[in-house]
Parts: sequence; structure tokens; C-alpha cells
Amino acid sequence: MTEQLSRRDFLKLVGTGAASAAVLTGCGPASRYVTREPYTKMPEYTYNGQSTYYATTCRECAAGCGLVVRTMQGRAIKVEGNKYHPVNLGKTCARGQATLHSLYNPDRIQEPSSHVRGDRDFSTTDWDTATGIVAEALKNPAETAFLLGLAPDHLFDLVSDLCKAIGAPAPLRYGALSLFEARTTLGEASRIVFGKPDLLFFDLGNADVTFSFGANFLETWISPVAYTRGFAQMRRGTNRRGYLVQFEARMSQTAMKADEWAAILPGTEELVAAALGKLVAEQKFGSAPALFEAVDVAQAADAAGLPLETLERYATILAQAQNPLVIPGGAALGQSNGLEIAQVILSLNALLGNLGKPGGVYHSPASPLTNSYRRPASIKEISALIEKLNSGKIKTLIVHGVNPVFELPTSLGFEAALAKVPTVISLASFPDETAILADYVFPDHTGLESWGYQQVSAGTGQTLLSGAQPVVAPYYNTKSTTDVLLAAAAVAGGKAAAALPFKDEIEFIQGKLAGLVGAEGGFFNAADMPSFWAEFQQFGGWWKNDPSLGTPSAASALEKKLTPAAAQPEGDGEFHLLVFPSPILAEAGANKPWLQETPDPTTTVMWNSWLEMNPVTAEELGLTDDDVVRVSSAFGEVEVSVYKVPAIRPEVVAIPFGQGHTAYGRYAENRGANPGKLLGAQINAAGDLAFAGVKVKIEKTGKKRPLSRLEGRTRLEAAENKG
Amino acid sequence: MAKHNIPEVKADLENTTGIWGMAIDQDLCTGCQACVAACAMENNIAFVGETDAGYGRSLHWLRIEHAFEGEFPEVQTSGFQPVLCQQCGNAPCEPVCPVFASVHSQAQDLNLQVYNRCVGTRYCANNCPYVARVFNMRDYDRPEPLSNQLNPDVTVRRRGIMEKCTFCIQRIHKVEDQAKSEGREVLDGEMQPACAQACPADAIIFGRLDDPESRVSKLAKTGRGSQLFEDLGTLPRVTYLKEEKDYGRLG
Amino acid sequence: MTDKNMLLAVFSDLDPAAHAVEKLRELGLGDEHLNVISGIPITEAMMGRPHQWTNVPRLALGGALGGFLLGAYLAFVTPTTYPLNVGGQPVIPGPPSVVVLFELTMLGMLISTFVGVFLDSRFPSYTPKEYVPEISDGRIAILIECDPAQEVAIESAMTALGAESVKHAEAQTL
Amino acid sequence: MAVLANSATHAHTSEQDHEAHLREEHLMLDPRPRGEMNAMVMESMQTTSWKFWVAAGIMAILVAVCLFYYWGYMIANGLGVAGVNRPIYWGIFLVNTVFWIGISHAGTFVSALLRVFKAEFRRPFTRAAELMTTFGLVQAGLSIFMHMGRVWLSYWLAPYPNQRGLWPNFHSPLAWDFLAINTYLLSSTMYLFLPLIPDLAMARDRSTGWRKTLYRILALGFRGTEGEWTHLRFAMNLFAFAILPVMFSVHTIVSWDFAAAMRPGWSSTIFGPYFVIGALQSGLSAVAMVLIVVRATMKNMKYFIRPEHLDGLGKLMLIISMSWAYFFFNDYMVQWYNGDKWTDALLHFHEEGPLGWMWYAMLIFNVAVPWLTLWNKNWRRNPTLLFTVGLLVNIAMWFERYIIVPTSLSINRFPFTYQFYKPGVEIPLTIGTISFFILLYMLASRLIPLVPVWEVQEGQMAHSLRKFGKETVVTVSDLE
Repeated sequence: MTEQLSRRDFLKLVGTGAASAAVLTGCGPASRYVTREPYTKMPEYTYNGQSTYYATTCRECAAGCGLVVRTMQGRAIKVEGNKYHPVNLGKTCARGQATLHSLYNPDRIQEPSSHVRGDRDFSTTDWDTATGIVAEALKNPAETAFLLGLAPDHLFDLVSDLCKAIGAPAPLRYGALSLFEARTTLGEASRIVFGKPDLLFFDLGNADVTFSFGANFLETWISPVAYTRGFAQMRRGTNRRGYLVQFEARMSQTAMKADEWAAILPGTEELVAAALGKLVAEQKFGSAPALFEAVDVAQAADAAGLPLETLERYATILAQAQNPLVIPGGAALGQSNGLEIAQVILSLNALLGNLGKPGGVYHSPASPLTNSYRRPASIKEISALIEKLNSGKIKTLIVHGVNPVFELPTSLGFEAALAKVPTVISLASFPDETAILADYVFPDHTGLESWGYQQVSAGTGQTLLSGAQPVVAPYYNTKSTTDVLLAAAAVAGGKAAAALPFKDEIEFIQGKLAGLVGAEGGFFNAADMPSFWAEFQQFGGWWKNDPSLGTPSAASALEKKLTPAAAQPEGDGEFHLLVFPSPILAEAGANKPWLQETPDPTTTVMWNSWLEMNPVTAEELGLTDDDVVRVSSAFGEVEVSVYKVPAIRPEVVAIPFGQGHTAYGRYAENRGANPGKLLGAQINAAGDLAFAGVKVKIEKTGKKRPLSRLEGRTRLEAAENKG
Repeated sequence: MAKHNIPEVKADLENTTGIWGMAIDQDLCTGCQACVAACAMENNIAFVGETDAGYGRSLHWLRIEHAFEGEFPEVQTSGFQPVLCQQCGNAPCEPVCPVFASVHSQAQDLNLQVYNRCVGTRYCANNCPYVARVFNMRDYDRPEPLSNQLNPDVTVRRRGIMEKCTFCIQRIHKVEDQAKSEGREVLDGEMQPACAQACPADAIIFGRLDDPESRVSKLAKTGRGSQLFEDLGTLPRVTYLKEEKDYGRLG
Repeated sequence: MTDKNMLLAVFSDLDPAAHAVEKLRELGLGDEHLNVISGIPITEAMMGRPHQWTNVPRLALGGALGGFLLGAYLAFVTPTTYPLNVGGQPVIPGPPSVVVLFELTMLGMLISTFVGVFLDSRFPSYTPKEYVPEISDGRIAILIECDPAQEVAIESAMTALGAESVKHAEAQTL
Repeated sequence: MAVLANSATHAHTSEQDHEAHLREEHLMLDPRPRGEMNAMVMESMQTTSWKFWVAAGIMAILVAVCLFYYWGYMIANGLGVAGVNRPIYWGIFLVNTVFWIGISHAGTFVSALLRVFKAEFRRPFTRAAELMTTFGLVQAGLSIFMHMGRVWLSYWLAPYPNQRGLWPNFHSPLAWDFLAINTYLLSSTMYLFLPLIPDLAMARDRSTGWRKTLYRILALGFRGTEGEWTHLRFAMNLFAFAILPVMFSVHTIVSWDFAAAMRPGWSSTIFGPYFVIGALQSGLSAVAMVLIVVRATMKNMKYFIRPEHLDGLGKLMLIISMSWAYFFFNDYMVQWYNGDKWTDALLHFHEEGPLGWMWYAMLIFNVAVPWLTLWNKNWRRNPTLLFTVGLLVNIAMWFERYIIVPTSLSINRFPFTYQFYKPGVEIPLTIGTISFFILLYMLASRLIPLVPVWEVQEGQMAHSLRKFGKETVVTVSDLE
């Protein structure tokens, strides 16, 4: 158990921490000149029978939850939430819990290696050679490209600084989750409507009525632990129990928790939101603003497949709410008109007057290190990179923290472009698809062995820099990518060396933190860097005690004229395909055996992919549970077993994203199907992929492949209604 | 004859509140499975692989049930219901074990499973109305270095052994020892089993039922509370707070 | 009685054998000097022999008592050596104790009966004994312990009564 | 020995025919000299054709592979290689346990109950039935051990304390089972052995070589003195009375394994007698089957085992089948009526579930088949027909236990957890126990006089024909 620390104890502790840091400084290069800081007053390193707790930051997604990891005799035993951390307040999700299976994954890449592309036999090299190879790349900055993941931020900052200094193209970063959340679209819509690009903060906890357009905030959306906490707060309600209506074609886990599930047809979100806007405005103010004027409510309801009365009822609920909130989610924005949908929904919030009010929409606090919103790359930008790769202008591609071969829609042609790059360096910890197609793999430490920080951009109202420190010594001969780049820069010399004059990763991070030393209003105040650094590690980051949310202003948003329309789906299939990130596996959970064995919340399927299909549709197609079907779009096809579920529109089918790996270790390989193969390249106005606008065909294969489900199949009608 | 404090009459049990207990707010439970994963990580639960998992052999100590009801578009869900060992005060699994592997702890009023005593008759599991027990059908593989993660406070089970939720008794002991060494009572909220600790919605509340002021006692007494199959007389120590669907319930 | 002779008179039928027993008694031989050996159970009454004493009933009763006591120990004492609460049942369960008592009483009784047969019959005993294999073919043999002086009289009496053979019984390995 | 009453001197021819018919019909009225019967039994034991050895060889191979290899494989790999899962924690192993305990009941029933009530037709086949008891219990015991997750620790069930003074839990029906089955196994073995002693002595007297040594040791020095007979007779009488309640208790306790559990469909107060009757139902049928096989394959057995015996068994089977139907209906009726929704779901699952065919087959084989055939005397006496009926009844009784154990376990109070049961290594292991039973029986038939000759002789002594008016009837004297 973590202990309560009083401030006085804490100050004593800081002294000890600083002293021990000083003592340990002289221990040679093998040990850091700074030491790890236990979360509570525990002896550092091993002490028989005693656990030592270290605070760090979760890297399973970019939300940046604070973790406290219980270690014992140098082994990480259990992940717990950091109860002071503003994002998760001591809680974790299933993926955070299973992060130990990253650290101790039996399929980790254990040492720097080179190999023939596509080959699975790696030949070991040493870190000096590795540094030399990276240094070569840095010597030709214009021909070197970096592709990074959404975490960790300190590496992105370092690479950004480096690229800027040496004149290389700025690094691109993205993740499958940012793709399925259409983050760029949300940021762009915020810029258009509120004048400031931002991953907005939706104050779910204080809202009494929340309408969510496909935002699966209880699963993976932006910061699921924080939003789940918000959901719980909303349900507990300060005055009354909050009410949630989920608009989406498939009843997701979030929709299951909603009070009402409005199963609208994919692509009609703009119509529905605009219609709601019109009805609410008419109820509240007597007339609709220009933005919503043009919409034909009856037609919108009809297009969405929703009874008009229901839509009107929803409008009434929204209009009568004290603290209404409307959230635009990924599935809604991943449409050809995604940006318009986002604009309408944000404007609807403006209409409801909740901007900057409890239960409303806020600008997220800026990171303590930057003032600007740093969005992930859009698919448009990724496509540009792919084009560049194809043109042969890039000689070296360095990939860290993402698995583009698997995560990007196959139709973008990343894999083919990769073949045109002479040198591909993967910094992956696992033999994922991209690492298999790289020339070199210089494995970074896994999250729990790493230093770093994460600039948390959503999920909390507090300004927050989440800190990471290794909770255990690196298990294998891996090396921090930051250190590799620092060493390579030194070898490359010139601008690179000048840009990164740091002894090591710690010095680089401390350099970034320098501005926070002595800052006011923080969770802790430290006068000098050693003290600050000790506390930063001890508490797993630095944050302000008070929220620093911004109030969006939508001065003219409602005055614009709008002709809402339905999205243009891609392909000529008869079914809308809804690809959603698996709530359990998300983008990178497939190699963790316990996540594989954790049942999906809605279907209870384990260890595989499935195609969700309405029983009515299944009957029409002559299909039943476990029948393998071939799902094909204009871009590719996959085979997957059918799972009949009444909670999906009959004209929609859904496949979770996360399985279908061809590499990535024994637990992930050759398991399930990757729906990325079905996605097209259609993008919306913000440059994000219209992943929810694909239509597919379904063919019977005649095969049967039983899905492993926690829920038994032997249900009898008589026993259906349990007591 | 040795001294013991085991009641002679079952009816005496009805008057006891139990010691440790749990309340699960189904209105808050989002079915996110964080508790399931946390439980597995804390308690060294083996994973069984796709085939066995699909055949009802997964070792989840905690499962989240739900069911869809009705046809589109009138689809309802039954709500997420985490089901774990209810730590019955009057547990049907206990008397049927021929070797006392399933016994009641008088100190914590919990239902214990003594792994190294278990010979694998599986009678306890058959007699558990909550289907909360799981059986190690095989020695499940935990390839190196995954075993580094094993919690030294929890026995690793081999094949042929029944296991189940323990309310994280290793944590209870730790907290009780800590309180005792400091000469105080255990504080409310000090003891958190792995599931409650992880639960992002804070839907699982754990604490002392014999303390009427504890959060769990108060929640268990709200009108929303009920226990699974109360009519069986098993005296479960887990209270479910039922899901509310009414708009505007006062808080 | 070092100079006693053992005679074995073999009869093929029950009635002559019964008469022979009567005759032998008339000749002054006490019942303790006779023994009837047969291939089927013949009651003492049929042969006009005194009632045979057997300890088996007493042993059975004793075994039953022993079994009951063992059962009582298992049912009433062993649970208290390490009292455990199982399902709110009393430490010493009522009805289940009956089951334990019953089974062990029966077990004790049946084992002691079985052992009693062994004890009373001095089983197993592989020492040579007076016996002829014809007995298990249905003959009835009378084993007579007599003074050498009586031997001739007995032999002729037996033959007269229809004995198939009358001879000196020699202990032989069975 | 002729102990028969003199027949009427002026008998009519038809009356003579009638008498001849009676003597042919009844073993007890068709006496042969004891020596001849001894020789016949010895001959039956020692005459072995190559077919026997082929059959025994096949059985031995099946035992080695299906029983020992697969069991070892299961012990090494865990119960995962079997079909049990959650919630069907008990599978075919317990089906087999109950089935074999059921088979074992018939031996005791035939031997003890018929002995107590002096049912004379029992005499030639008591031993054949008692052997089934012992060998059936061996299979039942093996099946229980197969069922256990950690069979290497099964001795923990034995009543002895561990180092902390912890004894087995006598609250548990399984602990009662341990005591009851052990009591039953020991007592039925002793009960098999006691009446065997005179026959072993008989065999000792007429064999040579290794057999002589074997029988000499086993006969314990028995001669047949008055004292030996007295002790033996008392012991056998006491056993006959005492083993009956043990037999009833065993299957009742086995039924409590189910009835004591808090499960829909299991929690039934009538399970005790229902199981006992079920045991007799399968056991008597098995006795009939074994006798028919023994009669057909072993030399001289047609003399000892006659249609009258099949007739008697057939009647018993019919009565037991009716009783079974009564108990089944009683159980079903109350379960159906009480309206508990889980029980209702269970009954629907039994009848309409994927194994509904099994439920119907159980009723047809257990009720319809015996009722439609066994009422007819000629059909009862037809070995092929009786064998078929016996086989069907045994299949049905195996189904009954299958329905009670794995099929019922599919249904509990959490529909979320419902599963099917697909047997795995249970199938070879079931074949293994059946083969082991047959093998043991075959070997025993070579080593143990299958017919208790002295009992037959005793019976023949007691039987006579007597005239009442014009009618000659069979008369039995009570020799005890």
C-alpha cells in the first residue's frame, strides 16, 4: 500500500534523496549519477521482504496516467495507480495493469541487432555500431525521417529539437488511437469554432445530460481513465444523476452504459447534431441560429434511421438540462465530413452555452513546457511522408513507438514505400511488423525501464507534466533511444552535437524541466534542480494544484450558414463497416497474454477478432455465430468469424482493431484479422482518415471458427432472464 | 477440546454483519475489465490460451457478466455485473470439501481456499451458487521472463487445484499487521483489493462491514443494495447496488 | 493321552453317519472325542451332536463396538483437534456423524466377523491334518479319538453301519 | 446323495413327464453326485480355448492403453485433457463411478438379500454376482481417483491427522463416500471370500501343480470340521444381513454427493432410494448379461445356469424397472411442480437440449423395453433377448447418470456461464475401466470356482418333490 505522506515528512525525504543522489554520483557509468526515487519512504533497491514503490508514467497509450509500480528485489510486481496524479487519481485501466507483460514479455528484442528485411533471425550487433549507424543518418539530415509514437514526449521533444537544428524534416508522430479518435479533426474544429486548436476538455463529471457522438470515452478515447472517472462523477451527480445518450450505429461499451442508445446510421452525425441544434434553439430561444437554420429535422431523423419523436425527445432533454454537454467522438469524426461534424457539435455546445462552465467544454490546460497544442500527424501528412519515401528522397527512416506497417491502413501503401528506403531503423522493443521489415532494430527500454515525461494534453484540468523513471533496471541489453540519439549526435558532430550537448537522457530531461524549478502553484515547490528532480520522480511528475482550464469563445460560430449533409461513404458494399479500437487491446495490447485473455466488454470474446452483426442480417445472409465470412472492401479483404449481437444496426457491421498481427510475438501473431486492410484512403477536410465511411461486402466462406467467449453459448430461452 | 468461536447454530450467523465486505455499484461499473486485469496481475493468475479459454476454463477470479435483451432497435443491456467469490458468511463450498481445503476464516470472516491442501475433487465449485470458483485444468505455461512478475505474497497454483477470489487476503494481512504495529484500527479505505484499487469508476468499494461508519457499510444499506441469491441463505459479503435508468434521480 | 489312536470313518450318506455317531456314543466315546468333517454344512442337530461353541458372534459384537468407538472418535473428537468453521455448520456435525458412526460400526463388525472366523477356525493353518479328499466330494467323515483297545470294536461297528472305509487317520499335508 | 422323497409308485405317464420336466427345469431337483459337480466346476475353470486368450489379450491391451497409458497421460498433463470445464466440473469419471457402484450393488443384492430370504434360485450364481461387486467397486474406485485433480494426494482423504492435527472433513459427503465405499469394498471382498473357502478346499483337493499351491494357500487349511462350518455359517449369515444396509448406505451416500449440493435438479430428497434402485436396475441387468455370457462360453455351465435363473432375474429386472420408473417419476414430478425457474430450465435442457435424445433413450431403454419384453416368460428365458434387454438397460442407466452429472451441471443460476461438456480422455478411460472389469472377471473365472458347489449341493439336499393330492410340487426343507 502506498502511504500518505505529509508535507513535513516529504521535505525530510527530499533531503535524504538529494544526499543519496550525491553519494551515488560517483558510482561509475554503470549507475546513473542520479538514482531512482521510491514513491514512499522505502529503502532504495532491494530489501528482503519489503516492496519498493516507484512512480512513473504509463506508456500503454498517450493519456499519460501516473503509475506507482510495486517492485520487490528488483522485479516489478504490480502496477497501481498514482493517487496524486491528476489524470487518473490512483486508478488504472486494464491495459495499464498489463503493462508488466510488456516489461517481461518473452518475445522482447533483447539486444541491438541487424537482419535481412522480413527475416525473423536477428544477428546481434553492439551499441557502438548502432550509434555509428544512427550517426550516419544524422549526417544527412535532409534524407532522414523520423516517425514517432504519441509517447514518450521527451523523445519527441528531443527529436524535434534535433531535426530543427540539423535541418531534417520535422518528426511525424501518430498512433492508431489518434487515428481512430480523429484527433487532428477535433483540434482543427476547435481552431475553426473557438479560434484555438486544442484537444478540448469535456467536463463530463459535472454535466447532467451528456450526448456523445461516438465518443467511446469509457474505452480508449483520449484519456479513458480520466473520462471514466468523469462518468462516475456524472452518475453520482451533485444534484441529480447524470444522463447519457450515445449516438452511434453499434452499441459500444460506452453506449451500453448510456441511458439511451441512439443507433444512428454512420455518416448522419452532422444531420442529427444540426437537427438537435435547431430543435434545442427553437425550444430555448424560439428560433434557430443561422448555423442550424437550413437543416430539415424530419429529413435528418429519417436519414439517421431515428424516429422523429425520439429526436425531438432528445432535443427536449438537452434543452431542459442544466449542464448539457455534447461530445464529438472518433467514430463520428472519421467520416468524409468529419470536420463539419466536429464543428457542428462544438457549435451545439456553444448554443447550449456550456463553454467554460462546469459540465461544459473547456480548453485543456497547456503543457508546462509549451504553450501550443501539439497534435499528432494527420493521415494527410503521413501520406505525404509515404510519398516521400516512395520518391526515394528519404534514405533513412527511423521508427519509434509506432508500428505503421500494422497500424496504417494497408491502402496507404506504407509497406511498399518502406521497401524503397535504403535504411530503416526500428527502435521497437518487440519484433513488430515494422521491426521485421527494418534493417536494424535498436531496442529502446520498455516504458517501465525508461526515463521520460509526458505532456498530458487532455483528461485533466490541471497543468501537468507526467514524469517517468525506470522502476527496474533494464532487463535486457536495450538502450534508451534518447541516449542513442545523444551519442549519435556526438559522433555526427556539427550542428547535431551542438544541438544536443547533453551528457545523457537525464541531463536532457532536466534541461527541459529547468523552467519549472521554483515555479509557483505546483504540487511541490523545489528551489533547485536536485530537489525538484527528486520530487519529480518521487511523485511521478509535476502539476499545478489548481485547474487552469481555458474558456473557449465561439463568437461567430453560430452565425455561419451551414447546409448539413450526410457523409459520402467509400466503396460499393452493402454494409457500413465500423472499425473500432478494441477496448482491451487498443493499439498495442495484442502481445500481452493477459490482455488477450481479458474478455471484450461487449462480446466477451478472448484471443481473437470477430465481426459484429445483427441477427437479422445474419439470418438474411444465412450466417450464424462462428461462421467465417470474407469481408471485402475496395481496398482489401479479411476473414473473420461472425458474432451475432442485437445491439448493432442491421446495415452496419463492426470489427475491432487490434488483432491480426503477422508478427509482434507469440501471443499476437496469426490471431484474428486486421481491419486496417479494409480501410480506404479517403480523408476529411482536416486530413484525418474517414475510417468510418467504408462500405464492405460480406461473403460466406463455409468455414467455421469458434470464437473463444467467456459467456457460454448454452443459454436457453427459459433461463434467459436471470434473477 | 480446543477452544474455538465457531457458532453452533446457523441462525447465529444471520446476526453477524461479516468483517470485510464489498459493494459494487452497477450504475458506475463500465465493464472496462480493469478489475479483471488487476486481479490477474495481483494474484498470479495464469492465462490459459484461446482454446481452453473458449471452453470455459479461463481462470478469471472475477468475471463481468452482461446480457443483451431484446431485438434491434429495442435493445437493452442487463448492465455490467462483476461476479466474484461472494465470501459467503455461510458458504456452501466449505462443508463439502473432504480435506478442509475450503474453510472459513474466523479472523477475517472470509472464505479461504487452501491451495496446498486441495486435492481437486471440485465439489466446492459444483456447490458454489455463484460459479465463482475456477480450476487449474493444466499447468499453464508462463514463459520466462513472465514469471518475474509473480507476486511473492500469493501462492502460484499448479494443476489440479481449485482457486478463487480471496478479497486479496495478502493485502488484508499487510494492512492489519501495519495497523497493529502502529497500535490502531485499520482505517476505512486503507485496505483496497486489487480490483477496487484499479476500478477507474470507483464502482467497487471495499471495507469493513462491522464498522457501521465505513463507506461500504453505508452503501450496502442504501435502498439500491441487494445481494446475489439472498434467498439461498449464503450470507454473501458482496452487495450489488443496482443500476438506475431513471433520468434525474436525486443524488 | 499319548497312546490315543485316531480313526477316520468315511460315510457316503448322512443317515449312516448319524447312526454311527450314536453308536460311538454307545461305545463309550464322549462327544469330545469325535469330530464330523463334511463337504457341506451339516447342522449339529442332524448328526445328533452337541451344539458347537463359536466365538464369532461375540467377536462381531466386540468389533461393532470397536468400530462404533472409532467412529465416535472420528465424528466427535477429531473435529475438535483443529476446529474449523465450514459453511456455518457446527464443529461436530449432527447428521453426518450418524453416517460416520454407521459406516465404522458396520466395518468394525464385519472385519471382526471375518477375523473371528480365522481365529476360531485357527486359519490359516498349513500343518498336516487328518483328512481325506473324498470329503469335499460329499463324503461325511467321523474323526474318532479312541484307546487302541477300542479300535477293533469301533472299526467293525462302523463298517457294519455302512462306512465306506475305516482307517487310521494319518495327518497329511492338505 | 438321494434325499428325495419317494415318488408315487403308481404314477401316470403324464405325471412322470411332469416330474421329469420339473427336474430338467430346476437345478435343485436335478442333483448329481457331488464329485461329479466338483469335476464339472474344475473342468469349467481349466478348460480354456484360444478364443479366451485372444479375448483376454485384447482386454489386457485395452487396459494397458486405455486405462494405464491414458491415465498416466492425464496425471502428467492435468485434467485439461479431459472434458471438464467451468461449470461442468464433474464429468464422465463420476458418471462411471456411480455406474460401477451401481453394477456392484447387484452382486450384494443377489447374494445377500436372496440369501436372507432363502430365494433358492440364487445358489448357482451368488459367486458370479459377488465377483461383480468386487470388480465393479475396483472400477468405481479407479474412476474416483481419475476424477481427482491431484490424485497423488488422494491419501489425504484417509482418516488420519496431518502434523497440525487436522483430520479429514466429516462434514463432506465425499468423506462419507470414502468411508462408505471402503467399508463396502472391504466387506464385499470378505463376503466373497468366506463362502469361497470350502470351494477352494474342494479345488485344492482336486488339483495339482501351481493350482494346488495356490488353492492350498487360499483354502487356509479348511477341512470342513463341525467347528469350521459353524463359524463360517454364522459369519455368512451375519454378513448377509449386515452387508445389505452397507450396500444401501453406499449408494445413498453417493446420491448425497449430488443431493446435498445446492444446485437445481440435484437438491432432491428422493435421490437416495432413487439411486439405490437405479443401481439395482443396472446391476441386475449386468448380472443377467454376465450369466448369459458365462453360460454360453464356459464348459458345463449349462447344467448350473438354466433358463429358470434367467427367468428369475428377468422377473427381478421387471420389478426393479417398475420401481425405477416410480422413483424417476417421483423425482421428476416434484422437480417439475415446484416451479423453481432454474430447475425448470434444467428440465427443459434435459428434454430439449442438445442431449435430449439421451433423455428419451434413457426412458425407452429403462422403462419401455423391459416392460414390453420381460412380462413374457418365454422371452425372459431367451438368453439373447435377455442379454439385449440387459445391455439396453445398462446403457440407459449410464445415460441416466450422464444426465444427472455433466448435463445437469450445464445449468446453474448464472446463464452467462452455461457451457457444453465435450468428453476428451474420458472416452478411452471409460473403455479402460470396462476392459479392466472384463479382464478381471475373465481371469477370475480361470482361478476361482464360479459356482459355489457346496451351496448347490446343500440346496439340492433341501429340495424334493412332494405330492399334494394329485399334484407333484417342489418342496424345500429348511435345513438351518
